[in-house]
Formats: sequence, structure tokens, C-alpha cells
Amino acid sequence: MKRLIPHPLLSLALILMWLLLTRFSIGQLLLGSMVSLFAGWAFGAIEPAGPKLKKPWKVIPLFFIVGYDIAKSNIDVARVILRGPRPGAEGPGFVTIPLRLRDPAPLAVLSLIVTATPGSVWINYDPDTGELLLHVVERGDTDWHALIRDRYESVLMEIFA
Amino acid sequence: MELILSAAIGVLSASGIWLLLRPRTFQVIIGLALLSYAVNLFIFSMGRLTVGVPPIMPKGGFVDPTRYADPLPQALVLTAIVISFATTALFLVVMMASRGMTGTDHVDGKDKD
Amino acid sequence: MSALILSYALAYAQTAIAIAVCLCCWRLIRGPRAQDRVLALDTLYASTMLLLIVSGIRMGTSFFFEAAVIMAVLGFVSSVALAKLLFRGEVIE
Amino acid sequence: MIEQNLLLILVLLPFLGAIAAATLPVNAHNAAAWLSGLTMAGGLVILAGFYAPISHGQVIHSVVQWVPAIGLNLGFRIDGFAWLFVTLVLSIGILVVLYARYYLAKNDPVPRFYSFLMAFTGAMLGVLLSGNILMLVVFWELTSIFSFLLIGYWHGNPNARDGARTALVITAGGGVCLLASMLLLGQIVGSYDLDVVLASGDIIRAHPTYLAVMVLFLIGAFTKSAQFPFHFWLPGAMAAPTPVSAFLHSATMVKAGVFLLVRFSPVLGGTDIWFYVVTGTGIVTLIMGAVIALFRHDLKGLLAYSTISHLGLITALAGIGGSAAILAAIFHIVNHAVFKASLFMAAGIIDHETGTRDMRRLSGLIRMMPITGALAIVAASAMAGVPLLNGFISKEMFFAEAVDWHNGTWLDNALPWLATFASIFAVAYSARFIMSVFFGPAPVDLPRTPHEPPHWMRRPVELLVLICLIVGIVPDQTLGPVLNAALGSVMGLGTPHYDIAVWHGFNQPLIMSLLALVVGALLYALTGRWVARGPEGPPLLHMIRAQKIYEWLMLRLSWKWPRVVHGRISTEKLQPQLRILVLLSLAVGFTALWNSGFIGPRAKWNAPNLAFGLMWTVGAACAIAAAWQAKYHRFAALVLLGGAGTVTCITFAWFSAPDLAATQLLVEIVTTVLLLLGLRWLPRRRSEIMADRLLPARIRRGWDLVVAVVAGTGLAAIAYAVMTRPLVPNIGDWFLRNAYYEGGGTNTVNVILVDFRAFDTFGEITVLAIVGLTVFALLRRFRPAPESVAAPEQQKGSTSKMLSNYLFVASVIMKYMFPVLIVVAADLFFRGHDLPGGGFSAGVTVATALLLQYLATNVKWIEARITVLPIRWMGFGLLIAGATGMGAWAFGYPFLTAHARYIDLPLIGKTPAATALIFDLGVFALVVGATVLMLIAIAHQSLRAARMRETDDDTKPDAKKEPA
Amino acid sequence: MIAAQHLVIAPVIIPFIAGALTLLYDERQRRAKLGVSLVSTVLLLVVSIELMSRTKGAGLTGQGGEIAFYLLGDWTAPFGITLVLDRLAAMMLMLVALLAIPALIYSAAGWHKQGQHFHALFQFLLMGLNGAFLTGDLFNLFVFFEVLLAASYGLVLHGSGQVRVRNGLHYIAINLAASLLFLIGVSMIYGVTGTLNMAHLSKLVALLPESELPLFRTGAALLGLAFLVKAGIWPLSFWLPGTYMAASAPAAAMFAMMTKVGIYVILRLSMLTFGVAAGPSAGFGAEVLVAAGIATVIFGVLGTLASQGLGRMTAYQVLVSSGTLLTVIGLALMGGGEKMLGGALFYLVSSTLATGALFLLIEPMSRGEGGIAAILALTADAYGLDQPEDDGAPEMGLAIPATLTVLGLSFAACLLVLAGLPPLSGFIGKVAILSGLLHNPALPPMLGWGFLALLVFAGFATLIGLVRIGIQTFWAAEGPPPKVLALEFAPVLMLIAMICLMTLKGQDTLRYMEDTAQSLLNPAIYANGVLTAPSVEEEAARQEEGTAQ
Amino acid sequence: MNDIPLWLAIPAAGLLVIGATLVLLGASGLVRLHSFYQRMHAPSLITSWGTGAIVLASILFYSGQAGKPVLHDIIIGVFIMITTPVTMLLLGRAAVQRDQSGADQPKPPNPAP
Ligand code: NA
Ligand code: NA
Repeated sequence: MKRLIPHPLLSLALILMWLLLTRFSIGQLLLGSMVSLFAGWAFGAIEPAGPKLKKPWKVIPLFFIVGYDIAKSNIDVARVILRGPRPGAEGPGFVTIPLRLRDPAPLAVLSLIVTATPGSVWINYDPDTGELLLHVVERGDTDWHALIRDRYESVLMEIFA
Repeated sequence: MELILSAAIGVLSASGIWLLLRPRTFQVIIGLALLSYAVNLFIFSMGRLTVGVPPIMPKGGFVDPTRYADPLPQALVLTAIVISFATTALFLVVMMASRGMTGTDHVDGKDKD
Repeated sequence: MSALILSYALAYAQTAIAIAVCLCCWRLIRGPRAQDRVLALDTLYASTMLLLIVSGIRMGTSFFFEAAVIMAVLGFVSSVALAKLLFRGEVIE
Repeated sequence: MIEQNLLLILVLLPFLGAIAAATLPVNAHNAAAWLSGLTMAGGLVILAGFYAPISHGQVIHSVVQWVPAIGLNLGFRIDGFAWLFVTLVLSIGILVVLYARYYLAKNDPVPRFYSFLMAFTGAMLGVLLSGNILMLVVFWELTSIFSFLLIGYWHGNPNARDGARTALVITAGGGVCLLASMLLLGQIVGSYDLDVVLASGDIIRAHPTYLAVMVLFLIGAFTKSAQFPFHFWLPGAMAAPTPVSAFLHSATMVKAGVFLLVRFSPVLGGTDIWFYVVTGTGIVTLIMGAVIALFRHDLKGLLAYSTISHLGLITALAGIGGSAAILAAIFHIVNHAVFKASLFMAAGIIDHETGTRDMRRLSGLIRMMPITGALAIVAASAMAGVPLLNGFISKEMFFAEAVDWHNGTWLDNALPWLATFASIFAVAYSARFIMSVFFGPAPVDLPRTPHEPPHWMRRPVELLVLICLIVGIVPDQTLGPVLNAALGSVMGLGTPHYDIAVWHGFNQPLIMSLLALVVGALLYALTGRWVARGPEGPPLLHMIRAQKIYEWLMLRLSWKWPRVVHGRISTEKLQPQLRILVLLSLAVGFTALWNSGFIGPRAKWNAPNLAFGLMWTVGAACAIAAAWQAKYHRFAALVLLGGAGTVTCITFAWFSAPDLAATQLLVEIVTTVLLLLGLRWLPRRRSEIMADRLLPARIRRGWDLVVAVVAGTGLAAIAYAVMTRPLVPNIGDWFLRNAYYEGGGTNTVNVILVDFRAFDTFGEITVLAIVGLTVFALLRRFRPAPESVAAPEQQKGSTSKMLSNYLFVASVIMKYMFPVLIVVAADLFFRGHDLPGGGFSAGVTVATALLLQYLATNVKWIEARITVLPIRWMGFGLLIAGATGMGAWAFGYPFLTAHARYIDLPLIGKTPAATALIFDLGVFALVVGATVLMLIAIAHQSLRAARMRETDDDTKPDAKKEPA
Repeated sequence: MIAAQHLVIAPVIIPFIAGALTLLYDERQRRAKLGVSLVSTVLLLVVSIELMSRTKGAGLTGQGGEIAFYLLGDWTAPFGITLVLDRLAAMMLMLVALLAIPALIYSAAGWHKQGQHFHALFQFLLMGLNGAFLTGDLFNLFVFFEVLLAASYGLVLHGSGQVRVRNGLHYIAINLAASLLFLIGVSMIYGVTGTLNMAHLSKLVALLPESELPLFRTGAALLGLAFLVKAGIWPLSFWLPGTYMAASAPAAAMFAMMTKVGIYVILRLSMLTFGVAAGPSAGFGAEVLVAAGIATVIFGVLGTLASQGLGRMTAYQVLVSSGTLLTVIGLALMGGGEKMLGGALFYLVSSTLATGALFLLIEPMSRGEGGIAAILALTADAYGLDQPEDDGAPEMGLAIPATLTVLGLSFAACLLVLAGLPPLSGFIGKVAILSGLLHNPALPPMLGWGFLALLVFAGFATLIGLVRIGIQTFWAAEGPPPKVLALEFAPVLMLIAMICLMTLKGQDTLRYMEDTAQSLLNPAIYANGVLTAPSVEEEAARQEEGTAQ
Repeated sequence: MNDIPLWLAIPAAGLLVIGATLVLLGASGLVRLHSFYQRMHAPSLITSWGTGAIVLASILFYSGQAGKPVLHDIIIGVFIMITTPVTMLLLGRAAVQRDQSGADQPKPPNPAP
């Protein structure tokens, strides 16, 4: 079973995607399942096992947190664009944050969150030291260490085993 | 719209032709790509311009052809896109090989004009 | 009424996005560095995709969906390749 | 009937003999000689059978149809003239065969010689016997070709090669002119039948093209019979083995020319221009040949110029025309053949025995080889025109014509004098031949000690000399009847019968002969020593050698000037070629538009949209910027190209072509990556190329800019003109109406691609497959420039760790896109028939998904996990598409007939089930295979380069690393 | 059981299947690939013989009975794509097969190992050629042009090396540009007339309103230019000699056919659309064709004389042949008549065979000692290659005695054909053209004479050039004769045998050609036939009706 | 378009305006901001709520038109969110490396050994 369906969750998500792409019908469900199972199976060749999940439901609050953060940052960055960035240490610059996460998968999710949020870009993660280099558009108001480590990283550490 | 599109065809093809006449292989390949955009648009324009009526038919019922875009130029462009993709790839590899063997990226395989 | 509101909104959206594309293009041409161009192209891509969606709504067809999906799902591939070339001097090793 | 067949056999026999001889082993000297001799003897037997009817003025015809559609038939005819000529050819041929048997050396490839000789004889007989003037040209050219092979028989000798080539170029070139004249004759007369042509002299002479016909004809005849100014090939041809010279320059090759002159003189002759040109040329050749012959030191050279001179005599006679002149011409043809053949053979014996042909070294040979000497002396006397020998009689006849015949022109009045003058020299060179070779002190320092040759080598000479004597003494009894028959066949009915007598009384011609003999002898006696000391050729005149002029001219005409002109009107460079193509398109396009009047635009257009206009501002800016940057900033150009492509894609979507938009996008993505992959192998361009700043480059760029702008404007104008006119009723409507009902799909474009015009797609996927294969094949042999083998600058001093760190996070997302993209591809594939999408889009999507994995990791990593055999995919894809197409045959339908219906499946509902879907599956498989193949083949080059670097480092451990 | 009517498409399908099949074999299984390729090519010959015999109807009296149609997908013209097999197409198919077998055999002597996928490319080339000759649809013609061009790109580059790549680059660049022109032309014609079907087009041209003519003619002219590039017209042919010379021998031999595709299309389309029935457009472009043809002949002749090597010279001979044919097509548009055109078709076939044979002769003729291995090593060297990667065991084959003699005779035969000297087919062809031209009162006599002078001049120059090479090779060469394998001789001899057969069967061949020309000059038969060809369904319906009554 | 109920049309129009404005802002940031690293932040306006708003508007519109939820445009939003960061990640890192090797650009802290 594991060999045939190495990524059941992924396949499920893909079926959902299939139904979104086409239309909801039994036939499409069947076809979509076949396609999705195949896609999952093919992915198994690249990545034999997916990440282990501990508390996957925690992704739902995270989703809303991130959605809110992004909306807020939209306004911040829009302001920066309209007014120009603040000068000096308040303004744009690089920020280094030591991370506790080591697994690529949660790190990837973190990178998505950080980068999708306007105002911060994930520049580099050093797997040896666990240090994250960010570029932020305003170093001033935000405590980036706290934001990343407490607001996102800790949740991710809960979700992923 | 017709004027805009024909101007677009003109600019694309002029840029493409100018590059086609340049001495470096990469210029030629970019020129060919631009030219093929121009030609694809040109073929496409031969079916006249229609906005918002793709040639996708209802399932059954009377079909009034004048209400839809001419599908044939579209089919031709599709074939042309694929073929020009293939030939671009080929030209690229020949360009690489020529550069490797002659030591220059000049189209004549030697740097001296 | 719906039509009126929507058509104004759509006209605005279409024009605004088109202007946005022009701005991307300015950066694309201007550079000055390669990474600027890649960034501009990626942005241009995303904006164009949105223009596609908006135009689809304006024309009342949903046939642009496929193109938009392709742009969303695959558009980043060329940007990735471009970025990788900048970083490594090579796209695939 | 028998006669017709015999005639065919007569022509065919030598060719058969030639083929038989060619198959003999190299050392079969005797067999080859016997074969040739018997073949020719067989021909003579057939001729003997023809004698009776021919002598009664009968003409025997035989026709085999070859290409009657163009009047090209193997028509043969034999009349008196042809009979006489063929007999001469075959008789001398037998003697040459016999002679050659002893002449050729042990290690010469003898069967080849006989084979060529026989083939040549066959061609010669063909010329003589053709009853179709086109066939005559055919055989005429064959004589050129085989004589070329014969002259070049000893091709190890450069002189032989040059001589052979000159002979071929001159005579075959003449033959081409002859062909032209024959074609024109055929047009005038309406037939290529020789009999018809011969009977149409009046029509021909009155025709406006008469002059052209005559000139072309004469070029043909003069080149062959070595008339001035085409004479020089003949001395050059003396590099041939002597038997060849004896054959070609006595009875055959050169005589073909005069044969033609005589044959056609009643048709083309009789006009003043004919007389001036033909007789004039003849006389010039006669004199020139005679004079030069005296000054040649080489025996064969002397004989060669003598031959030229005698051919001039015959030509002059043909120019005069009339029965008596023609009779003299025919008679002299025979006589000259006989004595000249014997003289060549004698010269060959002398060469063979002494090892030299230089008359200055030869002397007093009469003591060592008295019989040969005597024979040669008799033959040379015949050549000089000594009475009681055959040469005398025909020369007398020529003198008589010169004296008696009048047409009142200055040339006519000068003829006797000119004839006598030439004769004096003929006597002188004959005397020189006799005196310097056979008399005088014993020779010293010869390469070989001379003695009499083998008996059988001398027999032919003996026989020929005997004929000289007999004909010289009793001409009328021996040759009278045949000559008259020949004359009758040339001149037609009502030709008077001529008695050929030795003695005509003490008349003017005899005086001329005696004068020539005396003065000639004196000339030699007085100048002999001086001539021997002089150069090879007449004083001063030897400086102007026709051969040299020919070579000078030939070198220029056929090599130097063509090279110069060719260089001017050609180029090896790509840019001018493309420039010409663009300019020609412009010219062609504008001319076609211009000639047909102005096209005014009609009012039919869509209201402009601001957003669309802005998009194209972007597109145009990108295109222009890409053009601007492509030389020094390739990367920027590539990115800009992407911008232009995106706008193009939007345009497709805007104007109702969602399929195009999707496909354009996909292709653009793959193309960008492909180009990026290639970018790595191009030379780095850090500094500006200096020449770019110079004026020529600026002018070139400016000019190209003008061309490009004009061309772009032209294309835009055409597009505008078409777009703004109302749509004509077109076949597109039919597709719209029938897509759903007949094609079983709602997406008309897709139905066209996989059903209505699936054959296009069928070809298109083949193109993709071919390109994939070519790319693969080329890259298997790819050799990067040394500069590109080195790691890119960015990787200098970096480890592979750096790459994995770089991709550490990003690769996770990229990998997860793989299954997503497979699902997207499947969606595109299945919906294609009804909505935008299809096998091609799906295929590119899958290929891109795979490509993404290569980008996310590295080649080794990914290939350890996923094995794609792209070429197999391509093969299966093609076979699926082909098999789907052929599946229709089973139901009696043509290739690619699709069957479409919606099937009601339980649970699933109405499902489209078109065989077109299977076809699309083939397309899908192929596209995946081809795209992946191309991408991966290029990508692998980096791996190879890395490996090359490693082996380099291994082999050169202490080689310094390039400074970064 | 496959019904006989499907044979029409066989010339496209057979090489397609063969090409696809060879992809399933591993690269090292060359013998298997060769086998597939050979079977396919021989089948092609058999099929083309059968197809040709089908078109040998009773000429004009047959009223189109000798033309076969194949409606792809069972869609009737002008909507679907129709294959049309008439005499001209059958003749070209035959010529392809006749050239392909020798080229393939020749490749088996070693060339097919000098790179990847030779056999697949070769088969796809055949597919492209055959498709181009059969199709009755303009855009489908484009597709098959691309198929054959793509395959030719592959074959030009087969074996790789500096010379091939450099020339290949030019070849590809120019042909890509020409393909774009092709597309512009085709789409303009569609935009103006609304059709892609050649037969339909031929009907529509005469009905085209005055106002549409300019655009239509521009489209046609641009299209024509694209074909002229393929046909190698001066001044668009500078790429040709280098490319042909660089190509490996079997590829070059097939290339003898490539320019003929351009010629074929120009002939086909000009007769269909600008023939006498085309109304105001009749004779469009004739003068251009004549002028360009003459220029090309002159250029080819100059090139022949200016060349040092046989390869280049042969390539220029290809141009001479092209120019001659184009001139004749132009004259035919002016009313030159079927005799002249028939002669030109005869000339086309014979010159193609001869140039093909010459391309195969180049290598053995320029080879010193050591057989094919030496020449391959030598070319690898000259072409700037490091090492052949996948050399198998050296090719075993029978070396031929009397090598020089056979080579020399073969060379001489080619020379005679190309120079138009008797007695071989080249002479018949030229005489047929000229006598057709001279006997035609429709054309001004000066034209005939001028062309006569041109042909005479061209033939003579060819003779001079080729004799120079021949003497250098066969007479001036020192050292022992080269080793040549039977596999290399046999193909040349096959081609020469074909030439000889054509010569002997001159009357029959020429008659066929003249009939072909006659039907070309009456495009209505073709057009009506295509437009009324019934689909299988219609046929069935009609039969049902018949039985009902 | 009048078949869309007003209660859908108004939020859809609003979302369109917001989305388009964000797009315009993002693109102008690309032009206005001074250094590459600053400019990197601008597009995220487009790819986050710019896209989100327009996609939502589209969902509202098509759902209103069809009279039932038409959600497939979600996919576009989701994948834009997922894929754009990949580019940014790789591009940002590449820019840093390029700046370290280039002399005339401001140097960021050394991110990696
Ligand atoms: Na961000
Ligand atoms: Na002497």
C-alpha cells in the first residue's frame, strides 16, 4: 500500500484540485482519483516519504494568521512604495535569524510564509548553522526574531513532527 | 485594434529582421524567435480579429459561424508554434556546436568579417 | 446596475494592470542588473496573468482560465532557471 | 530485310567487340587483337555484300525506334559515300590492329586499348552511317569521347592527359555546336531524317537562320577536322600511342569532319558565304599546316601538321563544291588515309626501334632498316604528290579545280597560287622526312640500336604502300567505280561519271605540280640545315603557338575568370545571404503589390482598447530592447524576449484564441529554459568588439535598420490590409459548423488538430521527433570550446555543497510541484477536445514538470530516481499516432478517420470517447519524449564538462588553476 | 486486409512506421535498424511502382481517371486534407525510392555509424519528401516541408564536425527564414481566398475580384520565394554548395532530391494557379522564373568551373539542373507546351539520378588507400572531431577488383548525363526540351535560341569542369588504386543502371513525361477531381441509393 | 453582466479595484524603489492580495453568472502564492552572490561561508 500510494494526503489534495479544475461529477472523481494516485505514485520516485505530521490541524489557524499578516503588510509596503523607504537602521536591510527548524519541509513552508508576506524576503538558509538571512523593507517597527520564531516557526514545529 | 496589432507585427518583425542580419548566433536566434512571434501573429490576423468569441462550440444547436473566431488560422498557428519551437531548439544546439568547434559565436564560424 | 458597476471596475482594473505591466517593462528594460530584469519579468508575468483574468471577466468568457492556470503553475519555471543561471552560471548541473 | 539487319549488325559489331574485349584479362594480348581484327573483318564481309546494290546507286536504310517522340531514332543508311568511307575505316582498322599487336608493350593493359579502339570504330561507323541527324551528333560525340580515352591511353604521361583533354574539349565542344545546328536544321526542315534534310537544301539556304545553322555546323566540322583556328588539338593528340595516331589521324576522327563537310556541302553549300568561310579556312589551314610541318623536328609532329594541311585541302575542296571538287575531296580523303596511315606506322616503327622521334638525332637509317626505309620513302613521296603515287592524282584534281573553277572572287583568283605555295612546302617537309631520317651519316648516340621490326609489324605498312602505288598507277580501274558511286550518292541524281586518269596531258595543274616538286626540293636543300638548327616551328611564328593561346585562354575562361566572377556574385557568409533574402522578399512583395494597384483599407475594425494598446507598448519596447541588447547582454535580451512573448500570448487570448495563448505560454517557458541552457556555452562578452565602432559596421547596421524597418512596415501594412477587409467565405466556417456534430468535440481548434486536419499534426509531431533526434545526435558529439569547459565564474572556488544549500528550501516546493503538474497535464489532456488544451499542452507540461526536477536538484540526483527513456517515448508516441490513424483501415475508412461519440457510462455519465483522444495520446507521448530529450541532452553537457574538468585535473595535477 | 485504395498514403506511412520503429532499438543495434530501414525503402519502391502503374491511364481521354485521391480522415476537399496521386506525384515518389535505396545501401558501408539515429532521420526524410509530393493542401505542404527539412538538418549534421556544423548553421538559418516566408505566403492566401486546398485555390483564383488580386499575388510571390530558396535559385543558393559538400555521402545523395522538391512545388502550384485558366493572373511570375532560372544556370556553370573538388562541383550541377528546370517552368507558363515540359521532367529525373550517383562517387574517388575506415578517419580529422565515439568493428565487405575502371566508367556516365552528351539520358532530356521549345510557335524564337545557347554553354562548361576532375582523379593519381567496398559500388551502379534504363526506354519514359506535362497544363482535371472526390461515407450513401433504386 | 446580482457585483467590483490598485502599486514600487533588495518587496503586493482580490472577484463574478459556486480560480491564487516565493528565494540569494563578487554594488553581510 505504501509502495502504491506513498503520499496519500498529497493524492487527496490533488483529487480536490482535479475537481476544482474540472467539475464535480462521479466520472471526474474516478478519473481524478486515478490521475492523482498516479501523480502521487510518480512523486514517490522522487520523494519516497513525505514529511511526518504531528498536528496537521494547526495549519488552519496558521492560515488565518498568515492571511492577516499579509494583508497588514500589504498596507505597510504600499506606504513604503508611496513614500519611499525610511533611512538608516529603520529602513531596509538584512536580518539574520537563527532557526530551530531543520527539516526541509517545514522550512519550505516557513519560506513561503515569509516571502509571500510583503516586506520580507527569504534570502538564504544555511543548513549547517541553521541561520536564516532575511531582507526586510523596514527594520524599524517589527521584531523580526519574534515574528519569525514565535509566530510562525513554533507553530510549524507543532505541525510537523 | 487592427492598427495596434499590425503595428505590433511590424515592430516585432522589424526587430527580428534586424537581428537576423546580425553576425552573432545568439542575435540570430533571438531574431528568429521574434520573427516567429511576428509571423504567428500575422497568420492569426489573417482570420481577422474577433474579441471574446473563442471557437468553442455549444453542444448542439444551430451554429452561426460568423459569431465565432475563425478556427483555422488558430490551428495553423498552433502547428507553426510547435514547429518554430522545434527549430529554435535545433538552431540553439547547432549554435552551441558551432561555438564549440569553431571557438567563436560568429555565424560564419570565424571572427574576421 | 451590476453591469454598470462591474464595467467601470473592470475598465479601471484592466487599465491599471496594463499600466502596471508598462511599469514592469520599464524596469525590465532599464535593469540595471540582471536580477532586476528577472524580477521585472516575474512581476510582468504575474500582472499579465491578472490582466488575463480581468479581461476574461470583461469579455464574459471563462476560456482564459487554462492560460491563467498555466501562468500560475508554470510561470515561475523560467524565472527559477534565470535565477539559477545568475547564481551558478549554469542552469542544470 | 536481311540488308537492314546486316546494316544494324555492321554498326553494332564494333561495340559488341568492345564490350567483349573489355572483359578479357589484362594480359590477353593475342586474344584481344584477334577479337578486334575479326570483328573488323566481319564488318568488311558485310560491306562486301552491300557492294552490288550500292554500286548501282541504291541506298539501304534501317531504322530502330529509340525516342521517336523527339525524332531521335536509330536510323541508319548506307550509300556509296558511306560505303567507301566505312570500307576505308575498317580496312585501315584491321591494319592498325595488327600493327598495334606488335607495337604495344607487354605491360600495357592491351584489352582496354582494343576495347576503346573498337568502341571508337563503332562510333565512327555510326557517324558515317547515321540516317538521323541527331543520331549523327550522338555518334559524333561518342567519337570525341572514345578518342579522348584513346589519346589518354598512356595517362601516366602528363602530355597524354593534356592532349586528350584538349582534344575532348575542342571536339566535344564543336559537337555541342553541331547539335545546336542540327536542332535548328530539324526545326527548319521539320524532320531529323538525313534524307529529308539532304533533300531540303533550297529551303535551308533560304531560311533566316541559315547563317546561324551554317556557322554552328562549321564549328562542329572544323573542330573535328582540325581546321584553323581549332587545329592545335591534333598535334597535342600525338602523345597517343602511334597506332591510335595512325587510325585517328588518317582514316577516322579527323575525317569525320571532312566527311560531314562533303556530306552537307550540297545542302549548306553553294553560297558565297559558304565558299569564303569553308574554302578560306581550308586554304589557310592548308598553308599553315604545310609551313609549320617543315619546321617540326618531331616525326609525329611533322606528320600531324601535314595531316592538318591535307585536311585543309579537302576542306577547301568542299568549300568549292560541285561534282569535280567533291570527287577530288573524296578521292583525297582515301589517298591521304592510305599514305598517312602508313607514314604514322613507319614513324612508329622508327620510334619503336630507335627510341626517338627527333629528326635531328635520326640519320642514315636506310642502312639498318632498308625495307622500312623504302616503304616510308614511297609513302612520303605520295604525301609530297610525286607522280605515279596516289597523292599525286588527287592533288592534281585539286589544282585543276583551283585553276578551272571560277566564281570571280578574289579568293578564287588567288587559289592556284596559294595551292602551289602550299604544295611547295608539302614537298619540302616530305623531303625533310625522307632525307633527314634515312639518309646522311649513320646515327650516333641513339637510345636503342635500330634494326628491322618484326615482320608482322611491317606488313600493314607494306600493304598500304602497295595501295599507294596501285592507285597511283591505275586509279580508274581500282577506285573509279567506288568513287563515282560515292560521288553520285553525295551529289544526287544526274551526276556525271568521271574517269580518273593519271595523265591529263601537259596542262596547268601538271606545271604547278612540277613547280612545286622542284621548288620544294630546292627549298629543303637550301634551308634543311638551317631548319634543323632552328626552333620547333617556323621562325617567329613558333612564338605564337595556338596551343599556348588555347591554354592561356582556357585557363582563364574555365578557371580564373569564372573564379573571379563567381567570387563576385557569391558569398560564403551568412549575413549577406539573409540580407538578400529579406531584400528579395521586399522587392517581390512590393512589386506584386505595386503592379496590381494600390490597396485601400476598408472600414471594418474593432474599437481600440487602451489596455491592449499599453500591452503592445510593452511588447514593442521589449522587442526593440531585445534587438538592442542581444549582442552584449544576452541575458537581458532573453528576458526581454520573454516580455515580448508574454504580450503575444495576451494578444492571442484577447482575440479569442485561448488555445494559442496556452500553447504560446508553455512553449515560451520551455524555449527560455532551452536558451538559458545554451547561454552557458557561448563566449563571454566583456568588452566591446572594436570593429563594431568603425564606420563600415555602423553603415551596415544603419542599412540593416532601414531594411528591417521597411520590411516590418511592409508586413504590418499587409496585415492591416487583410484585417480590415471583410472576411471572405472560407473553409473555417465549415469547421465551426461540423466540429461538434462531425468531430465530436466543442473546441473547434482541437478538433481541427486531431481530426479534420490531423495529418498536419501527424507531420508536426514527426518534426518534433526529428529535431529531438538531431539535437541528441549533435550533442553526443558536442565538444565545448576550451574556454567554456571551465566552471562558470560563479562556481569558482565553490563546492557542490553550495548548490544544495542554495536549493535546500526551494527544492522542496519545486519537487512538490511535480505531482501537481502531472495533474494539470492530465487535465489539459482530457479536456482538450472540448476546452483549450490537448496532447501537446499536456506533453509540454509533463516535460516542464520533469525539467523542474532537474532544476531543483542536479542531474545525477534526479536520474538516480527517475529513468526516462525519451527516445522510447518518442517511438511509442509516433507509433500510437500512426496506429490510431491506421486503425480506420479496419473499418474501411481512410487514414486518420476518427470515430467520435459520447458514451453513456454508468456512474460517470456522458463521456466523450473519440479515437482522436488516442491520437492525442500519441502526440502527448511524443511531445514529452522530444522535449525531455532536448532539454536533458543539453543539460547533460554541463555534467560532461564537469567530468572533463575532473579528468583534466587528474591528468595535470600541478597545472595552475586559472585565476578567477 | 488493407484495401488497395490505401496504398496512396503508403509512401508516407511506411517510412513513418519504419522511422518510429528504429527509435525502439538501442543505438548499437544498427543492423536491425538498417534492416528496418531497408525493408521500408524497398517497400516504398514496390509501392511507387504500383502507384505509377495506376497513373498510367489513357492520358487526357481518361478524364482524370488516372488521378487517385485520398481523403484523410474521410473529410472531403476542400475542408480536409486530400492526397493527390497524379502522374507527376507518382513520378516523384518513384524517384525518391530509386534514390533512397542506393543511398541507404551506401550508408551501410559505414556512414550510418558515424552518428546517432541515421536510419530514423533517413526514413523521416523519405516521409517528408513523399508527403510533400502527395499532399494537395498548402499548409500540409508546409508541414511536410518542415518534416523533410528537419530531417535534412539532421542528415546534414550527421557525423558532426566543424565543417558540417558551420555549413549546417547557414543551411538551417536560411531555411528557417524561408519557412517563415512560406507561412506568411500561405496565410495571406488563406486570408484572401479563404482556402488552403490547392485544387480549390485553382478554382478560386479565376473568380477572385480585382480588388483582392494585389494581396493574393503578393502572397503567392512570397510563397514562391520560399520555394525558390529550396530550389536553390541565384542569389539565394550560396548556402547550397557548402552544405551539400559537407553532408555525408548518403545524405548528399538524397539531397540531390531536395532542390527538386522546390521545383516540384513551383511547377505544381504555378500550373494550378497561374495556368491559362487563371484569368487575369495567368502567367504570373513567368518572366521572373525564366530570368532567375537563367541566372541560376549561369551561376551554377561558373561555380562548376570555379570549383576544385568534385563535391562542390556536383553541388553546382544541382544548381544548373534547378536553373534549367525553373526556366522551363517559366517558359511553360508562357505557353511552352507539353513537349518542352515533358522533356524537362525527363531531364529532372535523369539529372537527379546522376547527381545522386556523383555524390556517392565523391568519396571513393577521393580515397587513397585504406578503404572506408581511412576516409572516415580522415573526414573526422578534417572536420575537427576528436574521436568517433561508437566505432564498432570495421565494416566487412567485399573490395572490388578493377576499382578504377568501374569508378571511371560510373563517373563518365554521370558526366555524360550532366553535360547532356550522348548517348545517355541527359542528352535525350536536353534534346527533348529544346526540340519542344524550338518547334513551339507560341513562343518567340529568340527565346528558344537563347535557351538553346544557354544549355549548350552549360553542357560544355560542365564537360570541362568534370573532365578536369576526372583526369585528376583517374589519370593523374599516383599510388595503388583505392579499396572500395561492394556496398559502395553497388548503389552507384544501381543509379547508373537506372540512367541506362531510362536511356534505353527513352520513348516510354518520355511519353509518360509528356502525358504528365499535358495533365499539368490542364489543371482543371486535377482541380475538379479533388473537389468532387467522394468520401467513403458519401460513396456508401450513393451505393445505398443505387441499390434502393 | 446584468444577470449578476448586485450583492455580488458590488463586492466583486470592490475587489477588482483593490486588486488592480495593489497591482499598480506593486509595479510602481518596482520603478520607484532605489535598490534591488528594496524592489524585491514590491511584487509581493501583486502576488499576495493583488492576486487574491482579483481571484476572489473572479470567483464572485463567475459564480454569480453561473448561479452556483465556481471555485476553480482558487487554484490560480494558491499556486501564485506557492510559486512566486520560489523565484524570490533563488533570485535574492543570487543577487547577494552577485553583489559580493561585483565591486561597485553595496555589499550585504556575508550570508554563507
Ligand atoms: Na515578501
Ligand atoms: Na636527321
